[in-house]
Amino acid sequence: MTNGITTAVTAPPSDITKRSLPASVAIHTLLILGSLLMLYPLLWMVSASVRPENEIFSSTSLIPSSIDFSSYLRGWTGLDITFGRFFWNSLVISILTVIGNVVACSLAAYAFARLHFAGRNFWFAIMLGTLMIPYHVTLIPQYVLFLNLGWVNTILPLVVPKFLASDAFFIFLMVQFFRGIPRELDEAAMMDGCSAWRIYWKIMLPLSLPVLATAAIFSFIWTWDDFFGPLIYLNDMNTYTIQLGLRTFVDSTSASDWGGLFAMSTLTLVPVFLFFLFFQRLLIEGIATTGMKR
Amino acid sequence: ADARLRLLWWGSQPRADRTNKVSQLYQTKNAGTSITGEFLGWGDYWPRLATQVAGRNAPDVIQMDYRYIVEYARRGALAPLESYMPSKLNLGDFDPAQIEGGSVDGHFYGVSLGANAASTVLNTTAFQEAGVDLPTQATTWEEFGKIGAEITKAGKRKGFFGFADGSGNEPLLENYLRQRGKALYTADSKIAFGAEEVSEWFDMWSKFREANACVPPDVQALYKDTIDTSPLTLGKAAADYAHSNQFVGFQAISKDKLALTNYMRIKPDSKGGHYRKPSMFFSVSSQSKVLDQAVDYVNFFVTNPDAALALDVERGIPESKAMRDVVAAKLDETGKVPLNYVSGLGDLAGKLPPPPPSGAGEGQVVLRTIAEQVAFGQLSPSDGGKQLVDEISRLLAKG
Amino acid sequence: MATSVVLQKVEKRYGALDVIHGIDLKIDPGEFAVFVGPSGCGKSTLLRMIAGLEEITGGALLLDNERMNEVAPAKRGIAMVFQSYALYPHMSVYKNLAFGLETAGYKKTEIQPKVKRAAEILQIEKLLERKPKALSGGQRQRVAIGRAIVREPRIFLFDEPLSNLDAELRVQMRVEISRLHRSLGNTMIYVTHDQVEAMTMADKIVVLNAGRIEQIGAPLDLYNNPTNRFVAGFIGSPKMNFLQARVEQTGEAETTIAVCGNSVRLPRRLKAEAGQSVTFGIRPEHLSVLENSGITLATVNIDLVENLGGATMLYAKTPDGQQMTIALDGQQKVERGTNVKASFDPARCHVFDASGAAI
Amino acid sequence: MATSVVLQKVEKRYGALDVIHGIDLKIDPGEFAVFVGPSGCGKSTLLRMIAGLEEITGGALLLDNERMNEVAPAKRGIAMVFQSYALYPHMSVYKNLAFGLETAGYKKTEIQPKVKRAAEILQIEKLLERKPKALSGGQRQRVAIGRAIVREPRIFLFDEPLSNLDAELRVQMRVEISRLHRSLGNTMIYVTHDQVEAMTMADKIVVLNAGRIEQIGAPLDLYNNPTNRFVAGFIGSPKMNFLQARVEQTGEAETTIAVCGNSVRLPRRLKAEAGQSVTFGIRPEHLSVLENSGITLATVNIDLVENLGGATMLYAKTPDGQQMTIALDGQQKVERGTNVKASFDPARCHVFDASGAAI
Amino acid sequence: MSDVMRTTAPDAIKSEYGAATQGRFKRLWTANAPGYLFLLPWLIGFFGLTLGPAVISLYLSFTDFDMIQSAEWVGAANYVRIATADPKFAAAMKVTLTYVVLSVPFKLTFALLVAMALNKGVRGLPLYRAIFYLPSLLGGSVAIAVLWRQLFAGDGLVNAALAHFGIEGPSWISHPSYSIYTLVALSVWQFGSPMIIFLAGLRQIPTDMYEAASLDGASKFRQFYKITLPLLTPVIFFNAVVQTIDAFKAFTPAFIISGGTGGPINSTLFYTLYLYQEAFGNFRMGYASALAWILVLIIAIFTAFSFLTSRYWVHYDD
Ligand SMILES: Nc1ncnc2c1ncn2[C@@H]1O[C@H](COP(=O)(O)OP(=O)(O)OP(=O)(O)O)[C@@H](O)[C@H]1O
Ligand SMILES: Nc1ncnc2c1ncn2[C@@H]1O[C@H](COP(=O)(O)OP(=O)(O)OP(=O)(O)O)[C@@H](O)[C@H]1O
Ligand SMILES: [Mg+2]
Ligand SMILES: [Mg+2]
Repeated sequence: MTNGITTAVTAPPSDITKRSLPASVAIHTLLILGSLLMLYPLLWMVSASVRPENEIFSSTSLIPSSIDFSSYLRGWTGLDITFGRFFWNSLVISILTVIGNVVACSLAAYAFARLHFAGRNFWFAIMLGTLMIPYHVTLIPQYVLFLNLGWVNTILPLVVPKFLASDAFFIFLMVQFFRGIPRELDEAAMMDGCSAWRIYWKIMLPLSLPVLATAAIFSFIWTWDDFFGPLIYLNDMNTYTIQLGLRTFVDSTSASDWGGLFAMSTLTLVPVFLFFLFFQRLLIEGIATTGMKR
Repeated sequence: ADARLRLLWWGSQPRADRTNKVSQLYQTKNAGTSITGEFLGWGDYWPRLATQVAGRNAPDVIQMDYRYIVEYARRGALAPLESYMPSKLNLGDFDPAQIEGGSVDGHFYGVSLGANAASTVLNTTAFQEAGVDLPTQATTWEEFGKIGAEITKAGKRKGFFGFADGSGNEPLLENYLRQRGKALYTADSKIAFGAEEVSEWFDMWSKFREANACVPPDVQALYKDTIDTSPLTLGKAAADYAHSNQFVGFQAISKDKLALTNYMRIKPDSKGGHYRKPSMFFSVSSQSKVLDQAVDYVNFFVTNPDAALALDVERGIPESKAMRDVVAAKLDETGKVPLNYVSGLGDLAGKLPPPPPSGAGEGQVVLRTIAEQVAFGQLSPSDGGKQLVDEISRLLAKG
Repeated sequence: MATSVVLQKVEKRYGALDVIHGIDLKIDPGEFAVFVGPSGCGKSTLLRMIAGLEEITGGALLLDNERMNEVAPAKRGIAMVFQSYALYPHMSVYKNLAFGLETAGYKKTEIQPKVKRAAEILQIEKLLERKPKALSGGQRQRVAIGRAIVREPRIFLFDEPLSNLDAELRVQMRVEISRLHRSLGNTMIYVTHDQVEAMTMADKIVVLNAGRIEQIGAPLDLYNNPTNRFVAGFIGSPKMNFLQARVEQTGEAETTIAVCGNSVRLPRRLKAEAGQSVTFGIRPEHLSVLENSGITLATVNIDLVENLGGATMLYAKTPDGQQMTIALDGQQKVERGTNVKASFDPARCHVFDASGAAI
Repeated sequence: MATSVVLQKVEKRYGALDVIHGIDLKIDPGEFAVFVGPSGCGKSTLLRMIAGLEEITGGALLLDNERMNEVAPAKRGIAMVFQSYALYPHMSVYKNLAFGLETAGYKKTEIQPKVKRAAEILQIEKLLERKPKALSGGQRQRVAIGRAIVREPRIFLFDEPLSNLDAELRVQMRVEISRLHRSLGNTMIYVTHDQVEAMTMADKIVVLNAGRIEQIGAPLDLYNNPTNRFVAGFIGSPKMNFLQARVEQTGEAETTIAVCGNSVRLPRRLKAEAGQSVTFGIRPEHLSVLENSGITLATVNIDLVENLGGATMLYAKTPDGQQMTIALDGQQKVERGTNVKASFDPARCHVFDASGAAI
Repeated sequence: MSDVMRTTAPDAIKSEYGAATQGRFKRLWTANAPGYLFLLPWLIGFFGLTLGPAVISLYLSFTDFDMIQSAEWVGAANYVRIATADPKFAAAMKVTLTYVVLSVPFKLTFALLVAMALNKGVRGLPLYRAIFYLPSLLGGSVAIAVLWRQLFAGDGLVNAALAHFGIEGPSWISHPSYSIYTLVALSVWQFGSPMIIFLAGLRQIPTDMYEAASLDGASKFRQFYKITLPLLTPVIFFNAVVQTIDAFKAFTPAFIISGGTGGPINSTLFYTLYLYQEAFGNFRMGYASALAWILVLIIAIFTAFSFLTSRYWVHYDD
């Protein structure tokens, strides 16, 4: 990658001031149009959540014939366990996953990106290989494994692997970014007497804040949205995540609570959206241009 | 004795509420037994069950579908229950045909939780708007085709057609074959129909399509075997085909008033196409460590009047006559529709077919695919018939 | 207890490219060694190998007589100022300075005075809270120096540490580094392109050229007695004038050579034979245009006059068309195109044979 | 057809920090202007504002009398050598040099000779295929210069372009840049810390200090007639000596001041009154230790002797404890701790009032 | 992938075994220990959690395994059948390849363009960024299925828009000739993750590169083409590799949109969907495992190829 750190960040203020009015209008128009395209699902979902149940599927209009917020109450309390519980469960798993992924994957990525050891390329290839196996076929052996460990019906199978860097995606991602950090900074740190650990902790991590934020965002959102893992490993409704909760609203073969589903789906988006808004600041604020001669 | 029972079923919250109520009742009567129930939607249910069974961690009581019971029973995942009858599992006032429905290879694996019958769901409001009379028990496919074309032609709603395209619908085809004295499969797992019957079947549907009596193929292809994707629900057609116990689900997400009727006759005097089908079973896992308790629970589930009251007809009409009577008294308007429908089938109903062979599930997929190929014009009806017979024969041979 | 640095046949290859060709060098404990040489000759590479940042392709590096080739940089006890600064962009200046100390496990209370002192020396006290990106080039360079000097390592390596500083600051920093050297007594290795720095700071100057050592010696030694033409040209600025010459007559205590069309008598013996082609070298500052100030070399024609305020440079052509630079004191009014008589101090001239060796 | 550069009350603020405080400056078409000033005084910032890389917080920039504040850098027709080089790391040296030309739409066949010529001038022909990371510091700097000089822009901006080069190369590059200036006739603005570069290359030197202009003038002008103490101290190296003094007696053509305990008569009029405290300034090179070489200033005690080969620096203390530097020609044998008599040329001294202005 | 990590070894870690005082073991230890220590969590996870199941699934691919009865060794029979007697395999492969070839380039291009637009100093940027990420927040939720129908069914928004131009479109999503494209569209629409990664990558490009380029007279477009793109190549490479792997493994979109059928007429029968049907629908886990490993092989070949070519176009500066 580039040899500057830069993660420069706040685009020069001149970028804002310099643009002429028409250009600015054009850009915003484009962005707003794009936004509408992107917002459509949200709008639709919100509208589905407040419209009468029997209109949800037969009408394509965004505007409901009448507005009714009862789906929210029904959705929240309609299951044996209230949605608050599911939110909490999802939150616990997601946050643990974020921590696990960021910590464990960055350790492995640092080893791959910067340290020299025999067999590095081999392990790197293996690591990439784990990215390629469809999970459906390892599901059952893995289930048996966790069952024997007594972990089924706990969050351990969903969380522990993350602390063991099971997500090769993030390792690979971080490797690519770590390689963009000028090696001279490592060298400077070595001269300052740093061990590999300290370089990782004090130089690598702070300088790769944007990618760590990226990993955090993805970890959180993907875990939040994941249902297959929870579906297999969480049996007791008390341990259900949001997504499992949502899916219990609908059974395609019998009467389902579609209104509740869309109401809760909408609510479900709130935490992820907030998480995203919060962490994307790190994406943007990052670090500044380096004190380096190139 | 102290026992922990695990239950697993598919369904949504209303079904769970009812089931949990039964479990409560059971627990108050059997102190020391604790019951945990897990439920999931249909789509999620099967992978989880398969995983748990494969991991030797199957729940004790498993809700089973007619389609899968053979697969699980033949592989030894389910416990044969005949030895518990009648003392521990008292199904005395069950329709014998239903006991048979829960049997595979001479062993009894599944206690039917309700009866069901294939049916046509009608949007009566749409019929009214179009000024067309509802089909009756006597209506033939030919007449139905005309009805459909009329509704389409009336054009009261945008993009609205007479009825859904049922050419790829297995129960519908089965009904058609049975009216012709054939069936889908023989008791010894062979194909029980020939190419010409299916060719004619496909041909009939092609004509409906040409006449705009049914929805065009691209609309029909939206249908994913779920209530919410039915052309009826989506407001594309005035009639679709479903199991009678799904009626409540259909009605809930439809603005219009719905009704149930039978599948059309092929000739005014043909009969015996329909049958009362177990809507779902409770089976007991062969891995269960508390077999007796599980059987006892199942017995309670289907024979206790309080339980029956709690369950209502949500899983179908109770098989036990006594329970049926208990329930019938308390049904609401919508709830009565399927009950009345099933009990009013008359000469349309025939014998329960033998349980489908393993591979039947794939057969269903093949039918759907070929029907779509015919509908989209990639295959002629006659080739479609031949291909279907070929492929299903091959599937069955493979076992 | 300073550390000795010994290089034994040290080589460096980048792929197929030989950059350092077997260097032997011994730097005594506590010595201040300055590496000079043309751009790209391998100075930084050498420093980086000593620091352990660059693998040593061949040969051995000994610190205090211990082989260090395989020892990790962090374990060598070396502080280094990088030519490219390599400041930590995410840390404030204070943090940049404190980082090495923190790493060494110093307490906050110990670190603060050290950092403050370094910041004072470097005149960057007001910048301590800034991040590197908000610093000017020279300020960054000072932080880079500071990062090394807050520590007390066995060896200091400086890679052109003052190149971006103004003259005054440069003098001050030079003095500070010398003072640091005196007070700590560490071994220091210093790369510079600045003649004044090299001459004033070094105990020992190592002249490098294309990955080889040309000469090692004390500053004045190199200035007065360069062993070859390269060193003669490299040490001293402006560069020594080299004029084609021929030996006319040799003697025990006197040699006559022909240069610029004149016969010039040098009051010393040359290891040369009559008729041999040689190069005559004389530094611009040892040429004069005053009458009676030595032996007349030639009457030269002035091409260009550069007036530096404190000195005046004359760029001239000899009668036989060779370039000659003359450095004069003060501001001299010499016109372009005029002729002047250039004379020189015969004790100050150098003669090189065809291979470039001083004779 | 060269371009004029005019700055009108140009200001620069970084957040709350004022870096440039309203600078007025006019650079004539084809002029070679050199910016000098202490590290951090705002030279690079000024260049970057002219280039359009830094927003102008206040005031106006005119090129050829056209306001340029809002014009994009690409449209200003400027070439710049960055202090930090800013080489494209993914391009070979050749590509780095060719990039601007390719951008301008030159054909391959036109580009090649231009790049080759620049590479020859910069002595980097052998490096054309390398990526910047495989270059030494000085080589990178030369590529950075090359990237600017292959083009023929309206204005050249050089930000300390020679700081990482060795003395010889530096002289060569200096000559090349001057030659380029002569042949193209472009306006050039050049930032440097090197006195020699400033003195020899500039048509006009702009002395900056803390975001303000201290003086503008021709090189010798600044050297001989600094208008204030700052400029006097900044121009010339080693730095001018400043000694506390007091005016004793004023007259039309003569002033007596007390400095270092002596009364010294200066043969000129001062805008000062008797009894006023002033600063007496004398450059090291205008001091002498020879007998009879001017007015005796004081007998000073030698602290330190630096022998540079061509010159010798004496760092001494006056009887009243002030620092004094004396620059002597050649290699002088002066011992530390001895006393010498420092004398000076009264025509060469400067006197500043308490505000620092030359009087 | 052997030179993936080609680096200029900076330190003494890659050492020669000369006449040194240290023992061979100690040197091996100091050379390799830090790397393996950092890798330790991953290694534990790999050996403890990943390797076993992977090996078992590889073993299962040579068996007949219905998930309930124990697996029965059948040798290469599964592979032979895939190669010779499974028309659905070919169909699924074709669908997946189409999807990969179409969705990856479009998605990446789109993601990059939007990332570029959102990297500029526009007011309200965080909000725009979040909005553009929104589709990806929805992931594979049930709502997507309904929503996509709203857009691409016969009476959907797309046709409503086309109607303005007098075009009467079919029900795109359920037409065998077009359904795959609606899934491609879905994939492109959920461009959020590569976009975020691109954004992070853009942040790593030193601003002085742009300064230099703009002084060289480069237009915005040329800066993008000559500076941004090359300096972003490590991230582009990452996204390309990962998105391709993801596309090969794509399951959820087809599963939710086709309701798990892969219809109409297998036109959305993604490879992994087929694999899933075989495993969980038809109880042929052995066969499904064989399918999986063939997929792994295909992806691995592709990935290896990408890594091999990467040295010609990916710029690393380390
Ligand atoms: N982004 C910034 N934020 C705050 N202050 C800044 C920023 N950039 C530069 N400065 C300050 O502005 C002043 C002028 O910087 P500039 O780079 O112009 O100095 P300079 O004259 O080029 O110095 P040098 O000779 O050291 O390169 C410095 O004091 C510097 O610390
Ligand atoms: N990674 C590399 N690959 C190939 N050659 C390299 C590499 N790094 C440096 N070189 C070459 O090695 C030689 C020595 O470089 P080095 O940086 O040591 O020079 P230097 O003496 O420090 O020069 P300068 O005074 O310009 O900084 C140079 O010619 C340079 O081009
Ligand atoms: Mg160097
Ligand atoms: Mg600067």
